[in-house]
Amino acid sequence: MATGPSDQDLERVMREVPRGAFALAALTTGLLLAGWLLVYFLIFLPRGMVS
Amino acid sequence: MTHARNLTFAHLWVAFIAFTIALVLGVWQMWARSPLPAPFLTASTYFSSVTAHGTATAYVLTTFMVMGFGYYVAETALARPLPAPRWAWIAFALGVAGTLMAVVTILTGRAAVLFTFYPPLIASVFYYLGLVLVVAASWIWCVLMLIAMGQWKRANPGRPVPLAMFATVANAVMWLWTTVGVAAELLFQVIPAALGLKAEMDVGLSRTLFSWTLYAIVYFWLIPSYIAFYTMVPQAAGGRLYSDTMGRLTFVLFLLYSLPVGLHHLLMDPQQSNAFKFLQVALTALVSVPTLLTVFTIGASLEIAGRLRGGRGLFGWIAALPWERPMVLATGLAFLMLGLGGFGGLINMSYGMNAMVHNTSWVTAHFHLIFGGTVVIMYFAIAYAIWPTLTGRAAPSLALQRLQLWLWFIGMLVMTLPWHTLGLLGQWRRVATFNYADPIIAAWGPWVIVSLIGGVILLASGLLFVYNLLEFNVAREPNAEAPGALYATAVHPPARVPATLNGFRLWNALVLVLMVLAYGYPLAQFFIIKSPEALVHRVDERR
Amino acid sequence: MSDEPDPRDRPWRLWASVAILSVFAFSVLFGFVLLPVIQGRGAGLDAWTSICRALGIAPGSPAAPQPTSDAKAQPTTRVAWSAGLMEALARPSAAGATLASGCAACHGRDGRSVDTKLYPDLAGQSAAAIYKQLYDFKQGSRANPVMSAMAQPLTEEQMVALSAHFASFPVRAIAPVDLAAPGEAIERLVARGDPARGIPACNACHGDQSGGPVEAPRLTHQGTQYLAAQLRAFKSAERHNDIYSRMRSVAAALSDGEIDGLAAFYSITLAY
Amino acid sequence: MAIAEEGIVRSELRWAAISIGVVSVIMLAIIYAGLVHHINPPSNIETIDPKTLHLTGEFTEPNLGTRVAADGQITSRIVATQFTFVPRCIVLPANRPVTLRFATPDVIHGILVTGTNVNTMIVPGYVSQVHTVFTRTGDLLMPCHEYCGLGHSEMSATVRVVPPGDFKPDSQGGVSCDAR
Repeated sequence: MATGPSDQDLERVMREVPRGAFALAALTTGLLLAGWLLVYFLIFLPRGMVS
Repeated sequence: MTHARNLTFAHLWVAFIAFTIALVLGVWQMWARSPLPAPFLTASTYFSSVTAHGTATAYVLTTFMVMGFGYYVAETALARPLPAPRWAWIAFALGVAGTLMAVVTILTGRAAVLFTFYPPLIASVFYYLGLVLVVAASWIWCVLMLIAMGQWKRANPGRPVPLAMFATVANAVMWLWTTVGVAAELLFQVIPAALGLKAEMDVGLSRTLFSWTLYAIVYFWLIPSYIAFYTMVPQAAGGRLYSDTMGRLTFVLFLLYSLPVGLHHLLMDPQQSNAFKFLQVALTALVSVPTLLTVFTIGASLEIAGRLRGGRGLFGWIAALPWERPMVLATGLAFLMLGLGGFGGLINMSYGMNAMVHNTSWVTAHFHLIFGGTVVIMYFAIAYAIWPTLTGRAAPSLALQRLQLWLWFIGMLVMTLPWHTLGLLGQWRRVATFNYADPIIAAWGPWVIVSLIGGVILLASGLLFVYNLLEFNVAREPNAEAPGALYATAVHPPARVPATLNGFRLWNALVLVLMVLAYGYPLAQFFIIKSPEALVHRVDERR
Repeated sequence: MSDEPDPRDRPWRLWASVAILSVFAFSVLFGFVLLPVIQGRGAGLDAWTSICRALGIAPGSPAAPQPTSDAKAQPTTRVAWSAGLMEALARPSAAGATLASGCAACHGRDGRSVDTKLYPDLAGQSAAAIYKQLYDFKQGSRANPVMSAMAQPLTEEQMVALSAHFASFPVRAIAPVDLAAPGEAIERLVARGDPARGIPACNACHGDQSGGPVEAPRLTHQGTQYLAAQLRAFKSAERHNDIYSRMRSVAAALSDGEIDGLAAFYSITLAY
Repeated sequence: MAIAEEGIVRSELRWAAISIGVVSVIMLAIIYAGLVHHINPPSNIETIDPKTLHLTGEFTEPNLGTRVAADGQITSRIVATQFTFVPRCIVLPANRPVTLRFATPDVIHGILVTGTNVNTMIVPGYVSQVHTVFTRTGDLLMPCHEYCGLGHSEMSATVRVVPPGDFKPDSQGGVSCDAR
């Protein structure tokens, strides 16, 4: 935990920053939704209607 | 650090002792329900063990960890001594007394009702009084946190409360709201029955009151880990917190949406109506928003650190992160488990879809991955981060700490992945001995053994964790950093935060509105339609 | 809090309330109205009925007709449990003591049977268990040449007083009996039951601290022959006053050897 | 600091919108299941006194198990008690709408039928009800999946789903496992 980043480095980095995290988060959330839909169509619906 | 050093030390040791006991019991339970013959196995010993395992993890490990870490945050983040430390020690004593009372009652086999109580099964009154003492201790802690923040705000008018403290107080406010449910159930239904004052109970009402607590309590456990994500991880990775405002909003959203959603634990219950189940499922869907926000905000904070260390391209920053630091490694593993556990949770909450997995090993996998995984691995990381401050000595071996974190991650996956398939196949919960002669159940045997191996790895990791903490006492180099150095600063340290994000008056009002709308009729219905009551079945009396 | 209302706060307050109220409107629209009405149409239910069912004001599912039943009750026992009854059974009274003299000939003055082969010990037995058997003898759900006649004249209060009275006595000490130890298989049945045959552990209902059915009697300190006779009566369904055939389904799955082994086990066991 | 704070807040709000979008897809799928397939959780606010359940007409012992009503509605009534189901085996036809009704005279129980979406808690004071159509035939396991006491592990029953042709009720409309 050395001294914090200098302002120039921070500025350089912040030009790109949320793109990587955005891509990673979108990927994981997409996977979660795809997984949910897979379970919904392939396992849940074929198991029969219950009301 | 004046009063908090000993307070945090004492609380965390009680938490980790309870944790170790629960770990050993957990592995024995996995062995008992596997095809391999296990010693000491009777229905009474098994269900007493499940009660002890649940009580030790859900009530003792978590409450003491939240309180201990809260004292640490209050003193280091606010940089002022804790108000009324005497009351903090009184609360500690109450909590330990309550824990001992509950544990002794369980060990004498008079409390085989599991930690989520199943009225009309009623245990010895001392089990419930023990839990009431632990909750009372946590209430005293909540008041201390509110006073600490109030004093700090009077001393620093107009300035934003440090995020770590804001989150801790949000947790305290949420805990005060949510314990209303279990306190009402215990004081008006369960304890009178345990004392023999009542011979029958309204089971529908008690399940609904417990559901009021049962969901927000998991966020009470979760928030210390999220405090570590927001305030310690960016600093440990050598970066900045991406957005302080969004951090505050996330904790407020947890406070708002973790409370009026408890009915998703009762989706398969007959006594609650479809309409209110649907309403609370819609609100539960919103609870995933703060978690997804956290994934993005912490991802961005780590991206800053990764790029500062030369990470290139869309995902290059991930490899560039300092994975050799335990806090960073723990965060990566925690998010992987949160993803898997969150996936399980999305299925659980989906209204009619819950019928596919309710009370199966799928649900067990969900909460072991999120509570046992994400939350507990961050408890480890927090302990490793603050132990140098508490003991005044630098960490002896980061390699052993990393090994312990990896073992916990691997053990958790090996244990919980088979549970997902077993849950879909129909393996139901809380079984002391499976009938492996039945062809359907026989097919599960090998998978149960695989998850038992996962359990053994977790036990090894848990014992290594306690060893790592003890090793601090023999370490020689003094601790280098000042306690305050652990907290991250934001890209834009907030000079001015809207009043709504600096206090809880608005949010308390909104929570009240939400609770009345979401839980109003579901609770009132038991007083409108005179629902018949069930005879008390005592598990502590001679036949 | 000391913060003065800052104009920048208004958007937060506005957005927070709008977001929450819109979720409510969505949920009420679908959960309370659209889903029930459309489902109800499929099951031939009018909108009002299906909405009431969805809201939990009326029984039944909004998506299916509610089955009815005109079956007449043919209960195996007529005992009606209630909280008041359970509280009364927990309070021994003087009336019970005077009535008990009539039972001393077989059950002994303090509930210790004069001949454990024929008559069960009542000392320290669960009051609910004694009450239920007395009630069944009086109502005819259980028949015994002597006991049916004895129970016939008793009133409800007398049966409660008698049960509470005998239950208040300490349990009899076990008479030394030269019985062979029942063996590991029997102890497994008592402690863990037999999942393959779906037999729960005997102690799941009859053990101390079991939380089993309220009328499950204590089995320890009873005569071996008496216990074996009752198990065989359940197995042959000659005795059929157990609620929802709990004991008949267990006894039917037990072999003769197991019946004798279990009877021996409980008659020589101090406490379980 | 040249980095615009609004940029950060805007990226977060954009992500929040995406999160709500994802969650809305899930809610829409749930609503689709509700509207098109009439899928609901098994709610049934129908009270019945557990203490005198054995004295009622519907849940009297001879009336338990599968029964075809005059109007053709197939209903199977099962009592979940400490530590058995009564009856322990029920017969139901495949591909026809059936109703399962459960009640308990003592404590909380719960059932699931392996391989199907049939799942409900059984709470003393209420009749639990599940309407469904079984698509697969064979012997399905129906364990008690909620802790109900020391005998919980042994409490299990069988649902025998038979092809519609083999489902032949007797004179009173009853069908039982051993009869077949």
